[in-house]
Amino acid sequence: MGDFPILTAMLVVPLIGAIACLFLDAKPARMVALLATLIDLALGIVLWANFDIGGAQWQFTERANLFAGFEYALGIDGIALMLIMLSVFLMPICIGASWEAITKRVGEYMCAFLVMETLMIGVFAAQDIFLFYIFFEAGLIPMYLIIGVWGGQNRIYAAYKFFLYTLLGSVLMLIAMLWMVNFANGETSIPVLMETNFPAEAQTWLWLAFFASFAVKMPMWPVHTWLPDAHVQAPTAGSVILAGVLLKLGGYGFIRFSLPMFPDASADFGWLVWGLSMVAVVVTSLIALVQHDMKKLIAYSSVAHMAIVTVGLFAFNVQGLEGAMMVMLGHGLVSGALFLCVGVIYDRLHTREIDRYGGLSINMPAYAVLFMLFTMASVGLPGTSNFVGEFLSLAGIYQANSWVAFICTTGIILGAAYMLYLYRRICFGEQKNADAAAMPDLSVREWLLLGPIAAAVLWMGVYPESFLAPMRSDIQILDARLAAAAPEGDAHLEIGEGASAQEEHHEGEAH
Amino acid sequence: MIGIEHYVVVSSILFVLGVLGIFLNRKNVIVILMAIELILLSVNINLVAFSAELNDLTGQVFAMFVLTVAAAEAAIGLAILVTYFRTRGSIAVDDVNRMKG
Amino acid sequence: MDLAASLGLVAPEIVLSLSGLVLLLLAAWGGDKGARVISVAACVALGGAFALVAPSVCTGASGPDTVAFGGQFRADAFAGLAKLMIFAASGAVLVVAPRFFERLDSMRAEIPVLVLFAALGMSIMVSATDLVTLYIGLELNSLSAYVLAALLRNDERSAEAGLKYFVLGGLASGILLFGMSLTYGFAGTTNFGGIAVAVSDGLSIGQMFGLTFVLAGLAFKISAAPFHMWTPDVYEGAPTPVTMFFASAPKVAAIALLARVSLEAFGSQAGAWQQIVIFAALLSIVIGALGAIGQQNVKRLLAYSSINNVGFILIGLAAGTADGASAMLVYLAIYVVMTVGSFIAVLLMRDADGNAVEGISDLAGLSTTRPALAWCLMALMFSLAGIPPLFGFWGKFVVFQAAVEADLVALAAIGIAASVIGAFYYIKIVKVMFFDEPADTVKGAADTPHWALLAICALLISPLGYLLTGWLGSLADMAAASLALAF
Amino acid sequence: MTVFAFYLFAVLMLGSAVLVITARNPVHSVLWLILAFFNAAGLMVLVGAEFLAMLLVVVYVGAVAVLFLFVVMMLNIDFAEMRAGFMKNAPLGVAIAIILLAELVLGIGAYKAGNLSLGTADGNAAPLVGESNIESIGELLYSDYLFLFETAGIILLVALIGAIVLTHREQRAPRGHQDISKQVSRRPQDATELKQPGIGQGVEL
Amino acid sequence: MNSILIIVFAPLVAAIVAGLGGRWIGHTAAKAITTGGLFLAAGLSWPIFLSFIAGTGEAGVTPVLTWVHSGALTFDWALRVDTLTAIMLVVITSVSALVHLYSWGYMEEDPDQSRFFAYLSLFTFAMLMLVTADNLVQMFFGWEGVGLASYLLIGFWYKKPSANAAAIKAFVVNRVGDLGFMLGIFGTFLVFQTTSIDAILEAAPAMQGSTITFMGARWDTMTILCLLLFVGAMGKSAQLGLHTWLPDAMEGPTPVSALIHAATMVTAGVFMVCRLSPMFETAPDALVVVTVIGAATCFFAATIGTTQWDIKRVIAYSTCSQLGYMFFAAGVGAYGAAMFHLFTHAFFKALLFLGAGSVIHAMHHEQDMRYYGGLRKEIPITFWAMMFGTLAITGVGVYHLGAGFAGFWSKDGILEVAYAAAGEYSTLAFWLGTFAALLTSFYSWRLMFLTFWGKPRWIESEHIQHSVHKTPEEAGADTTGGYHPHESPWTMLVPLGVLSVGAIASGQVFHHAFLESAEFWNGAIAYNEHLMHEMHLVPMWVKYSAFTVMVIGLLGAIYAYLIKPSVPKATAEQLGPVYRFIYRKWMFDELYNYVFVKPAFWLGRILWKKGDEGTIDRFGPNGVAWVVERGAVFAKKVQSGYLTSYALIMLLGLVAAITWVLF
Repeated sequence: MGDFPILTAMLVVPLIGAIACLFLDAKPARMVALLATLIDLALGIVLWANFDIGGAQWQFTERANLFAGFEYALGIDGIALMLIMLSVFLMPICIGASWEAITKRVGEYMCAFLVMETLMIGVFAAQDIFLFYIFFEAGLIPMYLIIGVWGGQNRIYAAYKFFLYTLLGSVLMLIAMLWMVNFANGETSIPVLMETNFPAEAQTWLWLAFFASFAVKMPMWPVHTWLPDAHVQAPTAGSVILAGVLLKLGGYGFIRFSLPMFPDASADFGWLVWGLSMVAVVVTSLIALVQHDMKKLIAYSSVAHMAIVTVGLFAFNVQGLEGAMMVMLGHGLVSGALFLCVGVIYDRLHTREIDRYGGLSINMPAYAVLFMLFTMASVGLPGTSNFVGEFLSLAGIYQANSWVAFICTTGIILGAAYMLYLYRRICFGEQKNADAAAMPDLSVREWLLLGPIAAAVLWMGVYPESFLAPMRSDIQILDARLAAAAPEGDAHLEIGEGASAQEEHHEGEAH
Repeated sequence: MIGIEHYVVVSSILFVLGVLGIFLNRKNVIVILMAIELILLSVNINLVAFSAELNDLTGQVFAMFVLTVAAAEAAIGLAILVTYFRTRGSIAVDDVNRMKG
Repeated sequence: MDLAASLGLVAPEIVLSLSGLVLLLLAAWGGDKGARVISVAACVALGGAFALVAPSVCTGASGPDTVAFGGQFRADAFAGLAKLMIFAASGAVLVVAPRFFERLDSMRAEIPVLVLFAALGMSIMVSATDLVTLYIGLELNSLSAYVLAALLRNDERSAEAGLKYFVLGGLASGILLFGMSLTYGFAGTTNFGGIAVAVSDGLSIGQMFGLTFVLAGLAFKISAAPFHMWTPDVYEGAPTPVTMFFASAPKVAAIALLARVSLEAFGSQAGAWQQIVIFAALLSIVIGALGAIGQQNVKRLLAYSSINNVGFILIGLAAGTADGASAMLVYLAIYVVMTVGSFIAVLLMRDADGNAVEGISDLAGLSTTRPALAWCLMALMFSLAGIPPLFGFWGKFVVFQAAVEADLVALAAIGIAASVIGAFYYIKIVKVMFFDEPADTVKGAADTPHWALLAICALLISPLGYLLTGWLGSLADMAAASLALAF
Repeated sequence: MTVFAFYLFAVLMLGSAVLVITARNPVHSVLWLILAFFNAAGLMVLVGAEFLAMLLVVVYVGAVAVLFLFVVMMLNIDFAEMRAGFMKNAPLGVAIAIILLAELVLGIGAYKAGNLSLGTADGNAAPLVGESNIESIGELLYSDYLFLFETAGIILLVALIGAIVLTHREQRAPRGHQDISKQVSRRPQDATELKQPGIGQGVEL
Repeated sequence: MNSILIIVFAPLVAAIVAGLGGRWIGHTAAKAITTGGLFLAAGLSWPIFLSFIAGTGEAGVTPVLTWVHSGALTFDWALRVDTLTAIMLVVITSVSALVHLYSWGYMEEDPDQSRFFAYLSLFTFAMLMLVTADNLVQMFFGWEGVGLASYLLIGFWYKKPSANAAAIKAFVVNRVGDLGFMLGIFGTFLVFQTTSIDAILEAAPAMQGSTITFMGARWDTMTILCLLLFVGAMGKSAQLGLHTWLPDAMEGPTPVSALIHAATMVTAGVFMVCRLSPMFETAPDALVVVTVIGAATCFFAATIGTTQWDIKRVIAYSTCSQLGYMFFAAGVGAYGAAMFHLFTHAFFKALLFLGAGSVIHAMHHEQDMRYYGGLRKEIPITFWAMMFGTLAITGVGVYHLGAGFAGFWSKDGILEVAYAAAGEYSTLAFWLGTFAALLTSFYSWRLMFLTFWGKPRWIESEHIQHSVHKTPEEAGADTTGGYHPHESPWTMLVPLGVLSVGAIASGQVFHHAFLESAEFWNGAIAYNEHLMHEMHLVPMWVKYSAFTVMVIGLLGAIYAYLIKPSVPKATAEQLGPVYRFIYRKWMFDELYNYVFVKPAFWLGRILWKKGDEGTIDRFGPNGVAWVVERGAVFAKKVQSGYLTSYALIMLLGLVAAITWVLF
């Protein structure tokens, strides 16, 4: 790779595109945006191809002393790599999804999305804690605009809620970061802070401050209520990027900050995370069951899925951590795809009311097939991306606590119930509405959007090794860091004294 | 001999009277301006008393500056008042509330 | 300390006074027709003063060499940095003022002169190391400000603004003076250094009273709650360039002054004033945020915004450290840029006839009708709200950093949480501009100087501003270091 | 004797101050103000600040108070029309003022009655031995306080400019009395009145 | 080239081609590809099976692809072949191939045929993945995969609301079982640190007697693991409690019922228990549960079977009941017997279903037996196929002759072994099983008599009315309504024939290998030689018990449905509530509806409206917004515009500050 600053390039390309889009008309703006995201995707592939699996923990590091108080420091490990890939993969799809749906103020729209891409990559690539914060927080602005300008009926409420909720969550984190840096004598490098041992009593507060931010971002019950509103009101691509990547910022935060930096506090608060996650799985799944609005349903399902991520993360073992990462990647793809599926029919009929559809399998068979695939992926069918993650996460948490594992695993039942119920109401049954029955099947553009995701979903389900391998060593390092704090599992396996005797007994009988 | 504390008490009372003059008044802005003058007077008494007590002239110099400024302030205050009266036609304190909220 | 050296140290002030006097003569001679020329000349004078101050800032001037007039005045880097901001902001005001007043047919040749004198007053304020100097500077500035506020003689709101400002200002300076008189009496001196010595082993009751009154008086000047009540009304009523002036330069001056009083004179007794400052800070943040929410007038909203921002600045002061002072300066610098930018944007809000409009609802749909203005204003709003990557975030960042380093974690946490309330009304402006249907009231204007200034401000608060952090930080650090801290 | 003089001046001053703020007629207020100043000057004389006392009389009584009087007369307000009485939360105000006073008096004045621990002056500005008060002040003013003294001049200048800018009216070309801000700020609810008469009642004009 | 790869992946390829390319290549090509793929797979499977029969087969694992490596938790895609797998391979591929062929005829008029065939092949692939799994997770993959295929096929006629509901029900109820399965896998991994079946089975004995905490309670390790896994088996195999989806699954096209809901998928649970038999052997308590559940299901489903009118539902409950036999066979330790019954059942039950399909086909999609009658002569081939199936399922055979239909061998074996096991629960199972055999005989013959004997009652059927455009009144005395049932095409009849052969002969041919040959099993299951030996020593009455009850059931059916047709109605009325209870399937659907489904929706609505919106949002963001708004109003009010109040507030601040510093 030489010394080419590829991460910076990945940040700059969309940024240039964004600025260009501001001054362009609709058509060229679309082209520019697509081009910029595709270039970034290409760069991402180059990045992945050149990532040395099993090599140094931090690769492609860049450092520039541009600022006071913090550094422009970039670098990725396998975890970040995967999330960056997710971002660059979804971005061209988002642009494509907006190709025809967005007709007003296209330049600004594309600008917002490209800025969003820069910020997302920045979050994952930042190696300086404050640089991270800046990228992390800055994402609010474009998303606020995306929801507010191009959103639905109640977009203003949703935009406010999204903005203020997440802002309130994350400001406390800043204070905690300041404290940490002060404690570490001005050290702002994330890799260094990850190895810093903060005093136990301070960890509690720091952890809570970070938790406030990431829990909202995640979102965890009960601070999830911004999500359904934001999703429902956002334009399709906005929902895709929100569900696909933005929610992952919370999980990434946990894995990058909360766990390695405050292992003891994480262990102490494990019960809290577990409890909230259990509630989330059951409650939001039940809520999803009774939704009338497609996007709201999928939004609630996201909350439930992200709860699986949190239990995985706080299982304190390799399976849980890798599972959580896989759920994040898988959910990023699948929920994104589901929102695209909603978008496809929304573009045709301009309603998200489930009851307005029905029997789409008849007039939109190809759509129905893809929608079915993503539905199944969403319920975690083996062979799809989500299964690997959910399975590992739950296997991980089972080792920590069987109650939590049991409650969270009920999510597979409830998940199946609400997703299939949704699918049934949209694609199955008679064609109740003439206008819905008249909708044409997927266009080539829509195929191009959904096809790659479908392929990725299956790839991730069948051969997840591609995705697990780059993260493996990083997860191991994290696991080692957590090892001392990891709570003892509730299994308490005791080898019975009768085991050997039984053995002999058997042998005796055989002879 | 009258101790310094007497002066301080007197000036404190005067100060409080000045303050009271500002917000007990709803008749007339001019009275408020006069109340401000009372406050400045109380400060001056303080300064001069301290100056004498400390055997240090800074207080008196300071008082002189205060006096100067007070004069300037009165001039500007009255000018503003006149302007206000011209536009509003009233100098009743309660009328000065076009802007609020 | 000979007189010549002292005069050398006050060279910027002398430049300002002399040019003020000369320009006054010119004004008297040329009448209002020469107002524009005088404005330009005043700008030049400010530029000259700026140039005279700049070296002391860059070299971090400190120590006895900076003391003039037997300890009444100090031209150190701290004062220097504040002066640079003051002069720059005043200059910006002079750039935008003529066009505004000309449109109302109220341009007076005296306006630039008054601004110059006000700047002089502020310049003296920030250099004051003696209560008398402090008072003189403050009053020079205040009196000019009263006049400027009431400048639109035919405008009822302007007159009311002037009146309110004057009355409450008079009360505040009375409180301040009373405090100074007590301080003088119980410390035996008006000199900051002397006071620091006198209070070094604890505050007597009298000194405590003095300190409290002084703080209260200064709190008025920086419009910290609960001494902020004048701010919204005056900001709304005063002519917009004047409001812009009020919101920028005097704030810098008063805050620098407050910092100097607190840290130099009473630095050793930080415990005595820290609580008050913290209380005022938090109250300002909350009141500023709450008050802004229901506003319909942009200027009024910005007034509350300034109250809100002062709260954050005070957090830096509450830290009571050199880092805190440095953070305040950084915040101030950024704040001045944001404020000036915002007001220029407000000045650019004109309807089809060229008349100024100030209603927030008039901004509706600005992003489609006047995208450039809308985007600049959006950047400014997000910056004021402290959302990264806009530069406004940096100000909050350093302030909170200082607070955390001073172990005021709870204060920082509460403050930053309250900042979210503030974000609410900033994003409301964005909402109106971007989400609402165009009201098509604002036509904007093609004033090159305005746009140039706005562009500069926008550029500075854009993420590019972060490139300045190192430079700004080191300047502020030097400035803070030059304070004769009493601990 | 000094005690008597002190109390006389003090009581008279405070009494007239009370009357300043309570008098119904502003002209009376001004006159009471003048009386207060005279008494204050008396208090200053008692502590040996003759120059200041004189200045007070000259500046205040001679200039400021007359200016007040002038303005009161000029504005020609029909004082009979002025509303009397206090603001609605006057009791609260008075209570707070009393608390403030109590704190001040108790805290400073009477905390250590007769034995206030004042600071000690550094002696830089001590009165010159053998010189009169005015000479000592003058000495100080033109040396140490030169800069501030000059600046005080500028303050007066600003007051001058301000007064002129604000009150001086040039004869301009007739533009009428268009008050743009008034026009702009005029709201429909100020200009129109919405009446909702009951059925069959009609509108009362 | 390993033939197992072709066996497993040929259906997948066929499914993909037919499913995604169906629209381009046309129905015929799609059908040909899938059917061809399946016949290829079947053709390759039999040699493997026969090689195991011959004792030349060798167990082995064919690795395919890395799957997941996460710390100690590793599992790969791999295909394992041993005796057990071989049996399943032939069952699956054969029945599937025949069902494919059958569907050419059955689905002839359906516009979505290629999709149907794709689903069938997809199902076959998933089932094959299940049985060839060498680790629990791949088994789970197949497990869920067949669930998906089942869901898709049940809901194949997606316009029918009932089909959709049934499909969802099948998937969701199965997921309940899968919850147990997943937890079982997790637990197994926790205990053994592996998911490899071989490794688990090897390590299981050493874990015997150990204890573990699960959900707060202390358990015997192996018991809890086996129970959890068994919950999975219960779901898939429709055992008591989790059986409700199976009857509803009959909404799918009949070939689906034959393939999935009779021959293959539903037996996956039995397969799993057998596959993990060494593990279950270490958990006697779990085996008791298996026995009891199996026996209970066996009995309970049989009772329901006697009351249903829908021909497919009768067979469905029959399936459920037969699965119960298999489970209690496994529960008493006779895994060979369980597998044998699985094997034979696959043939005769597929035969019955396909036969029923043929009847339905002939009767213009009428499924209610009350509107059949007298079809014996109209569709003779179908009749004979059904007859063989019935003979097989009722277990017709004579011990001393050493001859009998398939069901005779396997069912008798199970009953004998249950008796031989001589535990209290196995004895209970024996009696329940015997009684269920009586019921089996009764409902099977009832089906036959109602369908093929008696007078035609066709005109009552709406389907027939629709077909002949007549109402019963119009038809008058002619109860046929002028309708002429027609025999099915050869594509449907050939599978019937082939399966008839299986129903007749499979027991006879293979009973030795399955029941008496440890060599045949070759360690693929926990073969309990002792028990198998005991089985031959049971008293003669036991050996004849099945036959006896079969005859009783037959006689009962003859009496009630041929001789005196008024008896059933009278009996039903006499039994009253008991009858209704059984007729309504022991009220399970109602119970679940009231206990789970309705509360779920109710709770969801409450949690949404009252919880999320009414509490979290109301007191959270909206509450804060409200407070802030109040604050804003207050701040506005304070900012009254009056100078005096401003001054007052300043003074207040001052006094507050002074008070603060003073005290």
